Amino acid sequence: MAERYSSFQSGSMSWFLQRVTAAFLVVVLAFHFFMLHFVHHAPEVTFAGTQARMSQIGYFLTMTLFLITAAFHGVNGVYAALINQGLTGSRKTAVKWVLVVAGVLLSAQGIYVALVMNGLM
Amino acid sequence: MSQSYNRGLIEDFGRWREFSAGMWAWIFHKFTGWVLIGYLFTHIAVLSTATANPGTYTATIQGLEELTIVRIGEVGLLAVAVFHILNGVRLLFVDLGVGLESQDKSFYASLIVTAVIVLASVPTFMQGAF
Amino acid sequence: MSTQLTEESESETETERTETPGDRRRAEKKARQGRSSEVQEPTEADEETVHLKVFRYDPEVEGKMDPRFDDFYVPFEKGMTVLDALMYARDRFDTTLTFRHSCRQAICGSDALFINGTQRLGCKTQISDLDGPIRVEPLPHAEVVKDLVVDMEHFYDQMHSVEPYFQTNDEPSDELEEQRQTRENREKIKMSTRCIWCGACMSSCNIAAGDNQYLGPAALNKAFRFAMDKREGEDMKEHRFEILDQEHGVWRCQTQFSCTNVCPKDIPLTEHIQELKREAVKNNLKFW
Amino acid sequence: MYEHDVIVVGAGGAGLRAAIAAHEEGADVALVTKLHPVRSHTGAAEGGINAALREGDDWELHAYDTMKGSDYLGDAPAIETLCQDSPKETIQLEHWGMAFSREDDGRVSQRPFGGLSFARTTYAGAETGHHLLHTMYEQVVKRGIQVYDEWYVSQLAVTNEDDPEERDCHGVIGYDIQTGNVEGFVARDGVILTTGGLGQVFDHTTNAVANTGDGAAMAYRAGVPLEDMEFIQFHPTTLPSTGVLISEGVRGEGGILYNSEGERFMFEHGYANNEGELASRDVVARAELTEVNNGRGINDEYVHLDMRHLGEERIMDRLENILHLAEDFEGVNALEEPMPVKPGQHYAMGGIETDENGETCISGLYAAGECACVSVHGSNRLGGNALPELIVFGARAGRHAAGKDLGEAEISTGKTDDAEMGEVDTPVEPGAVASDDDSAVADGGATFADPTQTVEATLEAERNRVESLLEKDDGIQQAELRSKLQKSMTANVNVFRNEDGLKQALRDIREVREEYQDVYVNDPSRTFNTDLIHTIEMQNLIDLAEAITLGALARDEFRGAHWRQENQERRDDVWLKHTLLSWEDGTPQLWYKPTILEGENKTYEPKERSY
Ligand SMILES: Cc1cc2nc3c(=O)[nH]c(=O)nc-3n(C[C@H](O)[C@H](O)[C@H](O)COP(=O)(O)OP(=O)(O)OC[C@H]3O[C@@H](n4cnc5c(N)ncnc54)[C@H](O)[C@@H]3O)c2cc1C
Ligand code: HEM
Ligand code: SF4
Ligand code: F3S
Ligand code: FES
Repeated sequence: MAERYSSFQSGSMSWFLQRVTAAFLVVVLAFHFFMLHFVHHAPEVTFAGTQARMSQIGYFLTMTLFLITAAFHGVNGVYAALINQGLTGSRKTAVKWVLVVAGVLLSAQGIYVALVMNGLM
Repeated sequence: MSQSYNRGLIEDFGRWREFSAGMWAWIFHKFTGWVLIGYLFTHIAVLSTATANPGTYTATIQGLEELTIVRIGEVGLLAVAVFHILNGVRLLFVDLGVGLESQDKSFYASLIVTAVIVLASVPTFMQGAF
Repeated sequence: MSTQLTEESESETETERTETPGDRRRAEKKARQGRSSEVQEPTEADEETVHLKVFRYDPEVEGKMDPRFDDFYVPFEKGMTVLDALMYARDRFDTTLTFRHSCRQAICGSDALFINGTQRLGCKTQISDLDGPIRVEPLPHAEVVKDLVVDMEHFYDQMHSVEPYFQTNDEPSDELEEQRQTRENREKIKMSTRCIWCGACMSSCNIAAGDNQYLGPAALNKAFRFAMDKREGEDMKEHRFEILDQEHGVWRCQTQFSCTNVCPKDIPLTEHIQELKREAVKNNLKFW
Repeated sequence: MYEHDVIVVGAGGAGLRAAIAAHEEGADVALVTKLHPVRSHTGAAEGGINAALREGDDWELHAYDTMKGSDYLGDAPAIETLCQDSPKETIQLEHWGMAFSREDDGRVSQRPFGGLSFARTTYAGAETGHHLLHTMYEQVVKRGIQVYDEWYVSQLAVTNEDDPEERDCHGVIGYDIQTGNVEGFVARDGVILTTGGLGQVFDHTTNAVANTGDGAAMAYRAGVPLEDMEFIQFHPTTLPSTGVLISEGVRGEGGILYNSEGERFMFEHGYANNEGELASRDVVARAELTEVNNGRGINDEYVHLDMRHLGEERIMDRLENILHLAEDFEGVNALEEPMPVKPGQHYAMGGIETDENGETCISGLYAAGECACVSVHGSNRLGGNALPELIVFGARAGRHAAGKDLGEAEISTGKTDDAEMGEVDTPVEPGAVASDDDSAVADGGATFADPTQTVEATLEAERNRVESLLEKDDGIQQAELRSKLQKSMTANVNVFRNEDGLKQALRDIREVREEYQDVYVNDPSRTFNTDLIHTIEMQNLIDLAEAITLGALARDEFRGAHWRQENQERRDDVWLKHTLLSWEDGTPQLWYKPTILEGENKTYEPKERSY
């Protein structure tokens, strides 16, 4: 019996962060959709428009944070889903690192793009 | 132990008619979550055209937006996102222990509200698509 | 039990018994058994008759090794339950029909079955509440031993793995002195103490089906029963959360609610599991 | 072959308690049970556990109530042990975490119960038995006690000296239900039988399908006398289709009984002009049956228990679970229609004769719980006295078997000098059907010096029996016999008993017994063969049905739960004694022993039992 939890590994943090990010995402995702489809219409998006928005530091930071939380939330969600399907052992470790790398790359690339839009890079 | 008969996985999805509301909610949430993260990757890829030069970016986005299929895809994305959000909120309430007795009703409500929002947004999304 | 294949192969087939005249006669009997498929023709007017479609399987008997459904037509009586109908079919038509049952009053937890696509206790399900024909199968996500009997070992293992017993560091020294418990605290754990170990919840949970190590709703509910019992004291509570907080503990639950829907004792399982999650998060935040 | 110090057969309340006690004495103990422990019928008990815990109450009052309730057929040393030990055993359960209902001050709750002079029935909601069973199973898990679940014990391994008192029990034979293997279990120190009730002798009972009295029948055939078997408690309000118990609480709250003519018969037909529906269990049960027999029953079967007039609010408040029971098991909405009820077998007061340490006259063989008769209930059990019996005598048997010195027992077992031979005029020969197959008659094995050999010899015989049952492929099936036996018992040995009926029952039992010679098992499988198990159980039902009927025929008086048409009063001059039946290698022999009324501090004087 004891060996069941000897490799004690709490799932509470990832669970908790998944909820916290979700709560945050509700707000920004709604904002994002509204902004890009209702206030400005997607077909009318131009680089200039994007750049104008991105230049506002508040918008830039929100979008960056949006990206990071979404990346975390999405990647963490995929990971949790796979584990629930019974992923274990070395495959689990492999998947975990692939997802971490994918998430980091996604965020990095996204931030880089945002900085470009911002005109900072 | 004596021999026993393992019915394998056939029973699981072959039995979808017997799934309960909570199970459907789970399946849909999973599905929409995966679509969203998939989209996020694509989205960033598309936006990356901005790193080439501003013209490419504008051209790409507007070019894509001219495609009816992309517009339809966007409505789909909206549906997926709205459902994920609404059901996500439902799940957040469940996590807080609020309204557990009506979890099935709130799931149906999420579906209906998603449908309504999506239908209502179709004109906006399809504007100029045809 | 998980529907995934287990790692170790189950090679515990019985060693060959030496052939005795008895074996030979039994073999003949088996062969006969396999041939006669026990189908009862409807005898009375249709509304008066219950049509059961019952899952049959026996690893040893020829003709039953390939799972099949048998039809039984049982005369209906007011107040008849699915268990009553099964017993009737067994006693009158086919004594080889096998299922677990004992109390007939929803307290022993032996006869959780998959009836018309839902996990229910045979004895607690009125025929009149069901649409016919009534399909009776063994619990899904468990290995079938024979007919409607499934292997419960995995369920018991999960139950045992949460230290399902009261533990305290300050038991009264006097053998006649009670530990005090407030009414509120008793009320808090009341529903969780009603579990009859029927396994219906575990069978209904997709996550448990996918993850063999997931403790499952019944075991988590058992853990809730002790973790929330103030008589155990704070140290024990911390210890209990170590068990619950493991990878295959509370976090596996995806709030599918199937367990809560099927529990014959109306235990709010999802609610209990969710409360444990919140407590676990709170505990971990405290350690920061 | 498995080997342990103590083997406990059965894992209900009594078995679990015995196992824990033996384990605490340091014994290597194993539970062998045909059901997984939590499936045992102890879980069905609702009311509570009698224990003198509070200020103003003491064990002597409890003992007095119990003696009076027993109609002076209980043995004082047993009753006093029960009442003295019950408080600490009950609190022990509390220390093990049992979820008792609580008072405002946080102490365990107690409520009043029929026949008790103090509200001493300690309870956990309306599901005391469930909590008791689970709490003790949890302790078994905690201690890592070995459990062989879904192992059916079909025979005791007992040496076969002529005199049962000289025999030794060395173990049991178990049949693994999952695999069909027959195996021997050697018990170095003792075998404790805790196999529970025998309700399946009747066709309408509150007992589980698994309550087939196996332990009592096995002990009987091994040479242990059965005591007071004629005393069977019938509960007046059980649901007709299943036998599920409708608690006395309904009548307590004001529920009314009606016959098919809409008469409130308890008053209108003068069964109990003062108490009406609240008269004692046996009175109400007899009244209901009289109505049915006189053609005033509904569907010629039951009467109506109506609680609609109590109003939904009151019902929801106090009797909610009754609504669920009526709905789930009878399909009746008790808020809108009356509930059908009829008397049903509920409890066996008699059983395996033991002393206060749970020991029988065969050394190394113990019994506790409903299958045993230490004689605390005498001719009538008080509500809430069975659960304390499980934990008190379960624990004592466990300790004693594990070698703890509990002092000399005051109750004697086996035929002693006090024994008075009895005789009963039977229409047919009772007992085993003479045959060339001796294993059905006696206990098997020859006398071996070595315990293992005794078990091995019995094992061999038992393997052959299982083999031959499986081999046979035509004849009669047990289900038919079972239903025939049960019907006759319900018709003739029910709450009303008269000579003709009892003799008829004996004839029917004989017939069934002879037909049983021809029984065969239809299912050829070794895997989970319930057909085989039921067939083996059937033998036990026959022996017990006969024992009950023989006792009932012999006892020509009205005492407690036993009523005889020919003699409708208690006859202390002749009948203040226990009925015993010994198997005598297949020929039941009737004898009596006196009731012990001398207690520790006082002698109990038989008085009129009136409430
Ligand atoms: C509906 C109902 C309500 C009741 N309410 C109360 C109440 O409120 N208060 C009270 O004091 N009493 C009450 N009683 C009586 C009391 O519950 C029982 O007398 C008591 O539970 C019997 O316990 P036990 O341990 O002797 O047997 P059980 O709990 O019946 O256990 C028998 C055990 O023996 C095993 N077994 C049987 N045969 C074999 C075999 N051949 N081989 C292996 N194992 C075997 C079974 O698997 C089981 O584990 C009630 C009884 C009923 C039916
Ligand atoms: C907008 C508000 C959002 C909310 C309220 C929300 C809510 C949630 C919640 C509560 C979960 C956890 C489900 C569970 O573990 O039971 C979840 C899972 C998930 N979310 Fe979101 N989410 C949101 C946005 C997003 C976005 C933008 C993405 C994509 C990047 C995303 C991708 C996922 C994925 C992949 C999962 C895992 C699904 C699975 O279990 O397979 N979500 N979401
Ligand atoms: S929690 Fe409910 S469904 Fe699950 S085992 Fe217990 S009683 Fe059965
Ligand atoms: S069905 Fe399974 S996912 Fe959770 S709510 Fe119940 S345990
Ligand atoms: S038979 Fe006991 S729960 Fe159904």
